[in-house]
Amino acid sequence: MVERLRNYIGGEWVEAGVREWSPVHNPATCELLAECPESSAADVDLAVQAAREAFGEWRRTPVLERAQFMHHFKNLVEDRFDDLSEVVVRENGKTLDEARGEVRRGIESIDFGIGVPFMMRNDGVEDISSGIDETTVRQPVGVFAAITPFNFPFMVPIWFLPTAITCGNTFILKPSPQTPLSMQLTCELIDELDLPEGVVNLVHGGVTSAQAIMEHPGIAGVSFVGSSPVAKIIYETCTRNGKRVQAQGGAKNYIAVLPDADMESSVKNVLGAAYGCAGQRCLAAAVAVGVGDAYDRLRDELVKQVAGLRVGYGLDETSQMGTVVSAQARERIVNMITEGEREGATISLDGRDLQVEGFEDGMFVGPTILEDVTPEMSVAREEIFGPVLSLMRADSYDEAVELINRSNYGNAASIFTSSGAHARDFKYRVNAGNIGVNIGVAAPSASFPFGGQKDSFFGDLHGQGLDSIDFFTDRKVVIERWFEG
Amino acid sequence: MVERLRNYIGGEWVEAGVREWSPVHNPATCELLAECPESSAADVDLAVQAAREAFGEWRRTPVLERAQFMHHFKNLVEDRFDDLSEVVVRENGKTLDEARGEVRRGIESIDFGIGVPFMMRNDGVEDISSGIDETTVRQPVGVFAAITPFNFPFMVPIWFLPTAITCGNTFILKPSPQTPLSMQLTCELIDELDLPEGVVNLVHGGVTSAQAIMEHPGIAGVSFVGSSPVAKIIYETCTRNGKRVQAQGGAKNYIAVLPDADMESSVKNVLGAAYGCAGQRCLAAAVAVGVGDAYDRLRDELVKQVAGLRVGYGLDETSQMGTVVSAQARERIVNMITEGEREGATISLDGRDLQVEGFEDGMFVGPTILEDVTPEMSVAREEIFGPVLSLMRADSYDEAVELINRSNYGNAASIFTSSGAHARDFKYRVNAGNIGVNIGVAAPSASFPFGGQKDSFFGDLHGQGLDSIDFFTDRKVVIERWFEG
Amino acid sequence: MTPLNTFGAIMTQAIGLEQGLADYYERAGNNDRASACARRRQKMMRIRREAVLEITLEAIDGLDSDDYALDLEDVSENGQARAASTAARFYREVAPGINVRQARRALERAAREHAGQ
Amino acid sequence: MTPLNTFGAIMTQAIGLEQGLADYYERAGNNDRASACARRRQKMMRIRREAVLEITLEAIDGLDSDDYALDLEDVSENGQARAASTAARFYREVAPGINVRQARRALERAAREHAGQ
Repeated sequence: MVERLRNYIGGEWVEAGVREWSPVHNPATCELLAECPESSAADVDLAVQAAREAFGEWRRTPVLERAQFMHHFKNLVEDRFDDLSEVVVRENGKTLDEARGEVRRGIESIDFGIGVPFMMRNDGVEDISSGIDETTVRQPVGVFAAITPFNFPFMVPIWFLPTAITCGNTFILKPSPQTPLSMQLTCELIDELDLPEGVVNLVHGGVTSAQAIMEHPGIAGVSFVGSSPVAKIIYETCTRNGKRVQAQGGAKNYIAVLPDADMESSVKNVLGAAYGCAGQRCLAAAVAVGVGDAYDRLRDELVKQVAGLRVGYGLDETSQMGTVVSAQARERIVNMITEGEREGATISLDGRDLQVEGFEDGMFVGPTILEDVTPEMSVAREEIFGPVLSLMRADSYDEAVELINRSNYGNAASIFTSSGAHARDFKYRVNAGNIGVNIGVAAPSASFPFGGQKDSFFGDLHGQGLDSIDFFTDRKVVIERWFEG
Repeated sequence: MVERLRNYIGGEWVEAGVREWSPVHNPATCELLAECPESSAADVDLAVQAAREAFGEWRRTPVLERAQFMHHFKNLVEDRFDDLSEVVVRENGKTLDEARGEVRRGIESIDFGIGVPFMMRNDGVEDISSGIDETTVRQPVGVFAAITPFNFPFMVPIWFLPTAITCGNTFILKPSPQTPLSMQLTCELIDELDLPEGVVNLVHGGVTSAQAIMEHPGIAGVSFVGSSPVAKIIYETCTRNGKRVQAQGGAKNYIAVLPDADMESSVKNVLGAAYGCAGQRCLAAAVAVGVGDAYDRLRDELVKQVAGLRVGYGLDETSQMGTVVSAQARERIVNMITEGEREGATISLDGRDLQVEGFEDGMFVGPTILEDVTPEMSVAREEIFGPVLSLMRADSYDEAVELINRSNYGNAASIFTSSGAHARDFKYRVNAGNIGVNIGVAAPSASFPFGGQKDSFFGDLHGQGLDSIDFFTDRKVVIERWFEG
Repeated sequence: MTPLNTFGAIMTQAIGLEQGLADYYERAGNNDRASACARRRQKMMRIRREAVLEITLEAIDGLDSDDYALDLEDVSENGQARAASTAARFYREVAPGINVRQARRALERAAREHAGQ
Repeated sequence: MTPLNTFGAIMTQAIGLEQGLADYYERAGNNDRASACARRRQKMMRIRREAVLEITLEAIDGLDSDDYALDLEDVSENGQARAASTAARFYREVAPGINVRQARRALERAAREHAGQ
């Protein structure tokens, strides 16, 4: 019988008290990998109790000692790097290189956690008034939870966990029920750390568990990454329940390619940005805007390069692109391509019917290029979250910027150019939280905040970087005077 | 034949081109451990050439990648923790716990080096003027050198090395010729890191090598820890030669014990501060000032607790205090005690003639207490750097502060009290770079600057903490505008 | 008479104790306890390395290793109970002398674990 | 025909190559080279882990593993020279396709090391 996942609560692996289970499939081989419980409010409550209980002692554990746990954690993850990468491939469908890149980026976030003692700092002023000193003291807040998506099953949870707990909080993680195995293995490693019980807890589930997290009064804050509609619900529900919240939503990322761009290098990079992780990332390039005569050269070079992309099972290292996550995802993507065609776009590369030998039932969608896309088409407006790149024309640089700024989303935008003037103007004017200059995936390193504007982000403090130190701590102000005895 | 140490230059172990060698002894057993070369200006020049050559490529190595080397370094040091601790005991004479504590503190500095990517940050302002952006860019400076003392043969070099190189500089280390073995072993570990050759170089020697470092035009900056007269020379010579320099000197650290202090706990801690590392540290407590009726209680409790201290060979874990570093050091300390007696101090505990069974020739000086010391006595003014605590009386708290501030040194000062008002006033008024409140050894963690005032420090930027990021980087200001094409 | 008068002396004693008990329980055929002791030994080694803070080293007094001698010959149920009880007492009595929270907590936990076995 | 069209494919090929050569040189009685290959294998494994940056993954084309087949039967001097030369050529030709500096430098260095042997 296939493994039924258990929750990790208070340092123990416990069965969820539920009868609902969802299957976890390998999207390339369709193998059933495990069954994931839909944890109930009662299960979430158990985790919250464990986390609250752990908080008192954990908060008193010196920050340098807390950081040492992250060192050990990093070492364990390095030791199991290949296993973790493989699990990511198996449950998510991306390629091994992409999975390795994901685990590596996760480790960067552990590194950031190790650095918390240098960033979680008080400050103060002596003699702010006569004989009176004023200080801010940074303190952990309590129990935090993260609700994370399927597209980076290792990396996204690890954006939050190390910083949250090294700041002195305790933590509950609810990974996507589509891809729970990376965190299952990760929590097995965490179990080896000898952390005080209850500092890290894993609760499996989907909507029911997420709802319980949002409403539980014992949780101080929630980090979320997912689609924009859900991000908005999370934001509203959590704030209504008195929580801190940072909710990263979806995206429709534009890339502007100017006539003065180095076309061959640019396209090589755009291609990675559009089709990496089969387009299933919130920083994926969705629309490439060719400015003036750049359009034709961009299209020609794109079609040439993309046609050579090798799609296959992620564990085969010659695969340059893997599957999408599920049958539903594939159907949605295929339908959106068809809808784009209906609305007038030209399909110059069509991935809808791609078959991969040996994996005929796999959830593959081939790299797709839609041409002559216009701003009102659904493929220009809505997030596809698949390996589909739409090409748009702009007569001028200014028109390209206007196209980009018209989007409801504001996660990332990139410009490919050799002009310093245009690059500066782009950074200045474009309404997106992450800007790439000759870089197609403007992914912030762990020590930078993960930007996001408009419907791509709900909240005040972004994930990662110093924002996350602020999110996971509160600053208490102390005003202090002593009477001479 | 005993080992003759070699220099580590450009990734190779090379013989110094010299005929002068100094013996390295185990100060407890008097065993000859090695012979240390007095490297010449030519040897130093080789190291500088290697470091300069390495700089170009190392500087271009991304900072996150540089930090990864520190991760590996940390892991190697953890693996060899016990060996390193033993080497420290063998060459320095301190106890195993003290040596372990030293290695641990060194590791904290490696941790800080790992955090460099989060601290070596640019900043900037957009539109500082119309269409003009201004940025500071932090860049490494070039080749740095450290000249380090015998009392913490592992920790002090590691205060500087990880941050210096993770900031992108290359490095030359000249440890004390009395205790070169800890760094010998450490550089063997560094050799395993697969760092580009020449990033870290080790040059053994004493005055000649130090002089060559100070005068070499290829070295951009020097970190020094040692006695105040030498620190002053280093500071003046290096600055005359156009270098950055941070020179930490000696100390005469006072501890004020107030009548409202918790006497038993205070004395337990004072005792560690005075006799830990046999008093051979620049944060050692040298003078304890008893205020009012605290004096008698302090003396009684001190004599009681100190008498129970077990002095012995550092590798015997029941030893609570080890040797001083050398015969000369012992002679100097014994003479200073005798001089104190001659000047009118009472010796209430006399360590001059201590013999340790089985180690009759060892460089032991027992814990010594001098009573009724007055400010003009040499034992109140001069650094003894041995296990000697002088007791002084003060009629009032204010008088205690005046006594402390009269000192030429300003490394550390501590107060033992339960009064918030006195603690605040002490922090505010006392002229010392590290202040302890109910803590006898006010040793800053790696992420805090190692303070020092008056003759205890020469330079602008202290070692450790953000000061060290400033010391090991330069900030270039970029003012930027682009003309529209 | 070997005084347990330093942090290192206590931790080294703990490491030796767990090593001795691991061998002992293995001989007694009690693999669960043997491996628990082996794990604790690793942990104590880690703590000896990590929890030693030069600034908080203070002398410890009143403890001696002779007070915690184990009889590792008698593998009977009773013998095992006595060994566990001595180990628990060792940890209980040395813990208060340690002024580093992480280490003290680990020692207290070891006391509970031995007592609970 | 196995294309070396990804970072991972190239690094995995390098790891396999060093493993094969380590065994080969050991059979040839050339322990220095064998251990150099073993060390490089470790290094290539580390680089496959550490130098993979999700944001800079770009497809690589024009390389195929068949072009770097080694004859690991012939342990003669000549055979060893041919093996070293093929290994050097492999590293020389794959290095430019890698856009992560650390990895490219390691591959270039491996090319020099094999060529220099």
